[in-house]
Amino acid sequence: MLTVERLRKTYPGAVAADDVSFTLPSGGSLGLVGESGSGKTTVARMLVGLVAPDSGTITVDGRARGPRERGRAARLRRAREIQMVFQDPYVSLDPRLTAAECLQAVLRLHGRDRSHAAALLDRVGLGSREATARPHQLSGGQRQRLAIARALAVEPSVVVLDEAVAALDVSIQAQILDLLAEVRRESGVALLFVSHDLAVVRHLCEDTLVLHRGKVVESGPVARVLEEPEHPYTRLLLASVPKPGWDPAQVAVIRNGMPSTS
Amino acid sequence: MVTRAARKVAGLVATLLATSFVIFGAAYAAPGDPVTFLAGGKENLTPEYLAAIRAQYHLDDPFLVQYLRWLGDAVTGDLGRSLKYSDQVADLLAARVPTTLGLVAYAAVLFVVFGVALGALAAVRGGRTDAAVVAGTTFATSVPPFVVATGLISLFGVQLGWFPVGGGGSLWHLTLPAITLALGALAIISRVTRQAMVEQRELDHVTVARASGLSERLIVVRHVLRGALGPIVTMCGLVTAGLLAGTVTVESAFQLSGVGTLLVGAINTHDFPVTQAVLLLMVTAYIAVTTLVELAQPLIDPRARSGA
Amino acid sequence: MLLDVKGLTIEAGGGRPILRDVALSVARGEVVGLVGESGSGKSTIARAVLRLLPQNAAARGEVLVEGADVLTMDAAALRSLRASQVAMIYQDPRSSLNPVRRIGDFLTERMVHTLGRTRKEARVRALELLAAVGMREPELRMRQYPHELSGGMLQRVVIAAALAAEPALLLADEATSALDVTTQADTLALLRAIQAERELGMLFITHDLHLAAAYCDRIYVLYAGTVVESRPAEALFADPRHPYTAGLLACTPELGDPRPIRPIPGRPPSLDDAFDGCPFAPRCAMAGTACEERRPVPVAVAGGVAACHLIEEGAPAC
Amino acid sequence: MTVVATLPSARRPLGFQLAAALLVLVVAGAVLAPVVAPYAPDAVDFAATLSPLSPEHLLGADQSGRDLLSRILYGARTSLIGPLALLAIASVLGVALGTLAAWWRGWVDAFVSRVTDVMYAFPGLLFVVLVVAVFGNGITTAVVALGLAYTPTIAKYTRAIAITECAKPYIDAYRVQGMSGLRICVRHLVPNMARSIVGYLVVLFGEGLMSLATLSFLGFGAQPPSSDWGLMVKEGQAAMVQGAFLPVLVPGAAIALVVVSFNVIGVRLADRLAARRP
Amino acid sequence: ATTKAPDVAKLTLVDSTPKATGALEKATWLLGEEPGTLDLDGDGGTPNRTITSNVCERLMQTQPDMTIKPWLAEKADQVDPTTLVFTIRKGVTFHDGSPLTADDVVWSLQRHAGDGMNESDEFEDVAAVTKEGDDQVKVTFKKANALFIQAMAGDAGIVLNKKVVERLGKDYGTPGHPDACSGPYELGEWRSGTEITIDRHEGYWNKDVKPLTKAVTFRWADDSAMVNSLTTGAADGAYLAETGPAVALAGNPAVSVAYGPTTRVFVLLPTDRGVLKDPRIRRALSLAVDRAGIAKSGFAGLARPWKVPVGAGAWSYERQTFQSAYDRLEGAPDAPDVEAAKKLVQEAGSPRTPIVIASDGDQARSVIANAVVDAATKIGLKAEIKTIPSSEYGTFYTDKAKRAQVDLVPDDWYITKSDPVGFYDNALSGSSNNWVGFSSPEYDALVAKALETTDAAARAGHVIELQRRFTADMVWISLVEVPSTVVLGGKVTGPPASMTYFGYPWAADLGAKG
Ligand SMILES: Nc1ncnc2c1ncn2[C@@H]1O[C@H](COP(=O)(O)OP(=O)(O)OP(=O)(O)O)[C@@H](O)[C@H]1O
Ligand SMILES: Nc1ncnc2c1ncn2[C@@H]1O[C@H](COP(=O)(O)OP(=O)(O)OP(=O)(O)O)[C@@H](O)[C@H]1O
Ligand SMILES: [Mg+2]
Ligand SMILES: [Mg+2]
Repeated sequence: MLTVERLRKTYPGAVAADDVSFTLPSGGSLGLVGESGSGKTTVARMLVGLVAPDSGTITVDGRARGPRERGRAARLRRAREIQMVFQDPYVSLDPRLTAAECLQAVLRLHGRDRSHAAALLDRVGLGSREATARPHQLSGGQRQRLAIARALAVEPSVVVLDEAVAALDVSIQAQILDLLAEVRRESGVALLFVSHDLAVVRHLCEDTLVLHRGKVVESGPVARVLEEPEHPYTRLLLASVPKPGWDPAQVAVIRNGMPSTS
Repeated sequence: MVTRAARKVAGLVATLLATSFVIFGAAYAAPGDPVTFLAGGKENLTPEYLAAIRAQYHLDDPFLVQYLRWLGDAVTGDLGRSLKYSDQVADLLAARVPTTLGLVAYAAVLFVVFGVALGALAAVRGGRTDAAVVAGTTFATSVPPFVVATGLISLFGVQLGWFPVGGGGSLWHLTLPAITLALGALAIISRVTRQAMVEQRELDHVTVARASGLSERLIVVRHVLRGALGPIVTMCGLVTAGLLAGTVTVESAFQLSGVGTLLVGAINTHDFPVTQAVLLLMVTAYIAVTTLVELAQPLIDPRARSGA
Repeated sequence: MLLDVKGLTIEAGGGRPILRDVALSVARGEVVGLVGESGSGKSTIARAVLRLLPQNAAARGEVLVEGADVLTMDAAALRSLRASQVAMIYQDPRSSLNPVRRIGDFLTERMVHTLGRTRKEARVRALELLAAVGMREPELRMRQYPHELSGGMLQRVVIAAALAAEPALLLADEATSALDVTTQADTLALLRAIQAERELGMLFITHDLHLAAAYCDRIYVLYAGTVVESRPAEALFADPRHPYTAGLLACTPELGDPRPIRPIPGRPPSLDDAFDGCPFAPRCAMAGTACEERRPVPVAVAGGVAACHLIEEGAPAC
Repeated sequence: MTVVATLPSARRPLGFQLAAALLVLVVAGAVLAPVVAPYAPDAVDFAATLSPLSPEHLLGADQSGRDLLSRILYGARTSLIGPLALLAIASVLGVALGTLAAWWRGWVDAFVSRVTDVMYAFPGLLFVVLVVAVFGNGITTAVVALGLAYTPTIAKYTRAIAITECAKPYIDAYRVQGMSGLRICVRHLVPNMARSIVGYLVVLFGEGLMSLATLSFLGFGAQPPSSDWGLMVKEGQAAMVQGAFLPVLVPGAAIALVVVSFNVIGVRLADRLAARRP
Repeated sequence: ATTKAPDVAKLTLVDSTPKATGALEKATWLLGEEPGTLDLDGDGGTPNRTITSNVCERLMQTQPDMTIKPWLAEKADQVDPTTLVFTIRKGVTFHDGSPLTADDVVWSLQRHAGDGMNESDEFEDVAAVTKEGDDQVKVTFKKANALFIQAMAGDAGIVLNKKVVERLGKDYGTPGHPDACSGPYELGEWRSGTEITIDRHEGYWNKDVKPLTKAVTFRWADDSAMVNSLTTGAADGAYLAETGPAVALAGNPAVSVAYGPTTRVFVLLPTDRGVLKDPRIRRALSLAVDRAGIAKSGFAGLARPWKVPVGAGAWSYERQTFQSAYDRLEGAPDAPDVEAAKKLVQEAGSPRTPIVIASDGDQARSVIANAVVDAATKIGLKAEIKTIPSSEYGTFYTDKAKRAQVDLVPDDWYITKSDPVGFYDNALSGSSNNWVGFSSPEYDALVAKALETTDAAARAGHVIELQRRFTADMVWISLVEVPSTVVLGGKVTGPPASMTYFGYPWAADLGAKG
């Protein structure tokens, strides 16, 4: 169970996250949505410790995560709490390592048997041919599968996925979404899914959280939030999604009716 | 913009101080008593002579005080007296700076004009022209200046007699040295120009310009070359600054009496006051030129005007 | 027909042509969608309309704009076509503008150098255009540099520039994909308004099937350089005839419809993958032996055409 | 300063092959000098003074009648080991400093950058000249000083690519996995930069060779009777007055050819690297 | 293609080039490098002397035939073996118009004798220099020195304008400051790094001397630039220290090259540091070294193998006697005698310590150094070369520590005095140039005796004996003799070809061809 309380992060000239709180139950799935610059990535990176929050706490299974851990054991324990899958599969893999080596490196680091690599690859639908391939020999979808396998290798409680399907073709995106749902079902890992695509979040997640300019404007079960949005910003987001009979001019009307937040 | 310039200048001063410290401190890095080092290989070291050196360098003061004195003197133009030439170092420099500056300026004109032209030609024409320019410039950067110098002297000076060999002063005298000095630089500039233009040409906005029906000539001049100007100007500045040091080799090879030959002579005769002064001068000029180039960036690229 | 592409084949080395036998048309006042996954050749089609072909590419077929073949016209005609008949809007507005030149220069340059206007006229016209695309303080914008404007504003500038020459045909290549959903809606509304007002023909390229359906009159679905299906938007959605179109629809999550998605197996083909038969056959659940061996020819289906053996067999041409 | 410009990938690799072949030949010549050289490098034979190309002296002989071919072969040793040593010094220091600066940023970066700036402020060979002025002429001094002089160049280059590399999520991924910074740098960051750095070093090698030869030419580097190529040019100049060009031409051409080869190869490596980057 | 080297045996040596008759507005003369200073007490380098000889005058003056005659001194009287009285010529004026006085002479000689001054060694035997009346200067000696009078024709005899030198202080001799002398030319402009001009002094005191050339501009250039400037007419002449350019110019119709008598010989100066302390090793090296080869390679043929440390230019008397004595000498063959040398080395116990030979990388010295390495290797010794910057080469003569780094120093050596006696004091026990520690009371006595002997034949006998003893022990190892060389452009003629240009106002003889 991941609990985030009053997380805040400012950059010179921008408040990237402000008073962000939420909980993600074990095995649950939470979608983090919002427009570009709303602070989604910042929150995700704070969770895994790549960005130090200005204030606020992050707790996993009752244990608070400090900003920086000293010592190998503490680092590894932290790593087993939350793992991450990055947006662009073309740069998130070490170009020097083959798929198998990539997994073996993680397994070795965490003192697990290297033989798990094959099983993990199989788990994400990669075969022995892909195992010996380096990233540049893999397609985007295959790379993202490998990235997921790498995150799963340490058997984390939570995996954070930052726009993990945004760079992929629709047909591949669907495959990855399927894979994620399956993994969650089978291993009970909790997913924090960051995306700007409401339809994808609607499809994959149970709960959702809408971010606007660093602040949480609305949260709750995904069906409720997307079908009966309370906050005008959520409504704006929804109205902006193209659908049959959609008139983009209407969006401007809704926007003009929105209270300014800044 | 103004604070940016101020910060740059402050950085310049800091770098200058640090380098002058290195130049000054070098005498102390030499094994043995600095006074013997500073006296160089001079014959018959009399006590008076050593005392004079001690006085010139204030060797009896604490190190930092010595440095500040020396720096103060240097700033006011008192660079001491040469050991080889009994003359004032400042006078020696003053007599040689014009040759060196002339040489650098001449070479700079040559490499900027021909370097940019060749680079642009290669980028625009492509194909054979490009291959020829690339091969030519690769070769040009690979022949050491002193070999080029020797070749030019023997061909144009001795065999054909078109150019004077040795002596100095006139533009005519400086031509072969300037060509030698410019050759490597020209290669670098033409490559940078070519590279920058090729990169620019592949940018979307150039395609957009082309798709809007602008003529190719206009696209090359207004968009490709204009966009490539930043790296070209930067490189021209850096290379010009680097030429200052290049004069050491070229002047030696052509027997031009400039700051470079003065430096080589000073090192061979252990004339440390001259060595220090020349180094200080060259480093100062180098830093000044590179800083100027950096300060000129915002004029070329509006993106550099705002932000850090 | 404003734009009529016939049998366009573009080869640039690689295992198969980038485009094979593409037929496509856009009429005046019509918004035509072009959808397909990455690498399917959407941009290549748009660029071919301006004869901006990939390096070392060989093009066959015809690209007729108002009846004139772009692929064979002389340089002067081509420049005039680019200057005044066809305008293009690209995905990333930031990279479409020269970062070291002012917005004003961007707008006036083409008017001065391609349309022969005077500087003054061009300036006046540029201000008008900026106002027309809904930019406040056009005077200020003219003096600003691209990095001083947001992505949405820049896309408006690009649209303004595209309108400068009163073109008849607008090519919008992922014109809004780089924008936020809300900004995208604004920009699309603007484009639609302009298109309707000036009766422009528009080729609207996107990889978002839902967007194409909501925005376009007619849609071409591209797969591996071939048009697999072309139908009116509604028909295509309600009743996709080509298995690829159907697969795309089934695998795209939809907001209002929480049904599980069904992914298409395999991956989109790269240029190195060559096919003897139907390019979609390797990923097609219904593919038969004919699909592997023979290239399907487009057959007429309700409102358009589709290129699939299964249709040939099941429903003979109507 | 060095510019690694990339060339169009459509170039014929003929030049590359020639360059590689030449380098192999030179290295083999240097290694096998005692076996293949027709004479000892210092063997004086006054009967052969300024001999032109001849069967006895394939590349002629210098003022002292020393066989130029033999001197070139033996000279290849100093002329190749010198740059190698200086690059070894410069790359160990430079890569360490550059990586350090890129990884820790903040004040470490500021400090390293300042130091390299000061070193950078000595244009070209001037830093070496200062060191030589203080510690005396000689190939060892020249190599060490040049090594130090090249350090900031490599540090800057390394820092730049390390910053790009560090910005790639795969480095973040290692951190998220709980790997220590040191280990990421040493085991993953540096190896991933190795290709770029080695490509850069290849070009620098040519430059280093040229710098060392220049120092020798100025009298600061290798000292007689070494058959260092730069020194050979210097010594050969006296022969030009007497109308004999071989003593300058032969070592001059040797330097030029080897440097060209390194540049051709370096540029091609840079090309390949550029092509690899998406 | 290599220029064919001339055959030295066929060269005619002349004292002077053909006399000039025409006036010349201006001539350009080349030097090997820029002078560091024109104060010869500070530095007496070749370029410094070549210029200054026209500007500054000495008590005595060397003539083109290498004899000396009184100059600023009207006469020099050897009152007794340890007293010399100079009578100062009247009517001599310095360039600033002030008269030259006995005070200036005394002051000048004392300056030359001062600590650290370049010519101070000439004054080692001098007890005092005093003024005797208005126009007489008396020099008293600690012991008899017949060569002092010769030295007064050199830099040690320069008379300076006391007032001017004292006023200028450290600046005397540097660019932008006037000279302090009385010669036919005065220092014009010195553009540091570029050129030095001397102008004819119209108020020159000696109306018998009428320089034809109004101004002489000195530039400096290395060998190749020198050759090119001379052939293209950019320069009018030069005295050549290197023979390479001479060879290149000898065949060129645009210039004339004249060779004059010299005392200059290339020698090897051994030190007592290592194996060369043993005379057998020195003799062995002398036997094994290839003198003909050195002459050919190092000097492009413009040198001849030479057995003694002084050139034939010093044989200004008893020439035949000197020549036949020279011919009889052994131990320094033209062609190497490796077998004999090997034997000597074995006798000396075949030492393994390597011989370190100094060189500065210039052609002559490096050819010599290489030839020595070659010779040493052939006779079972080890040898290596140590390179020293040219500018530091001179410190071997002054710096013991520097000497301790090497075993052999190749150098060229000349005496400005045209009597071999002037040379052989170098091997006296304790002489500063006797690095190898040669010590022989008989030799020392013989030098003293020769110095006092006025009869030419008798003195020649002493000299020949000194020469025999010197070469028997190879205090220095002689290699080759190189003639003095002057190159003149097509338009000019007149200056001496002999070595006198260090002290004789040669530019006063320079003029246009008739
Ligand atoms: N390293 C940084 N330095 C300064 N500002 C930053 C930094 N990282 C993010 N920001 C700012 O913080 C805000 C939130 O950025 P963040 O990347 O978290 O947004 P996001 O929701 O992930 O956007 P996107 O959908 O574009 O990825 C933005 O205004 C951004 O400019
Ligand atoms: N200049 C070129 N040279 C060679 N091949 C090219 C060139 N431009 C595009 N291609 C290839 O042509 C194919 C079609 O490219 P195109 O850009 O038209 O696809 P797209 O449908 O627009 O894709 P995306 O959705 O990614 O923009 C791709 O496989 C691409 O790699
Ligand atoms: Mg983000
Ligand atoms: Mg595209």
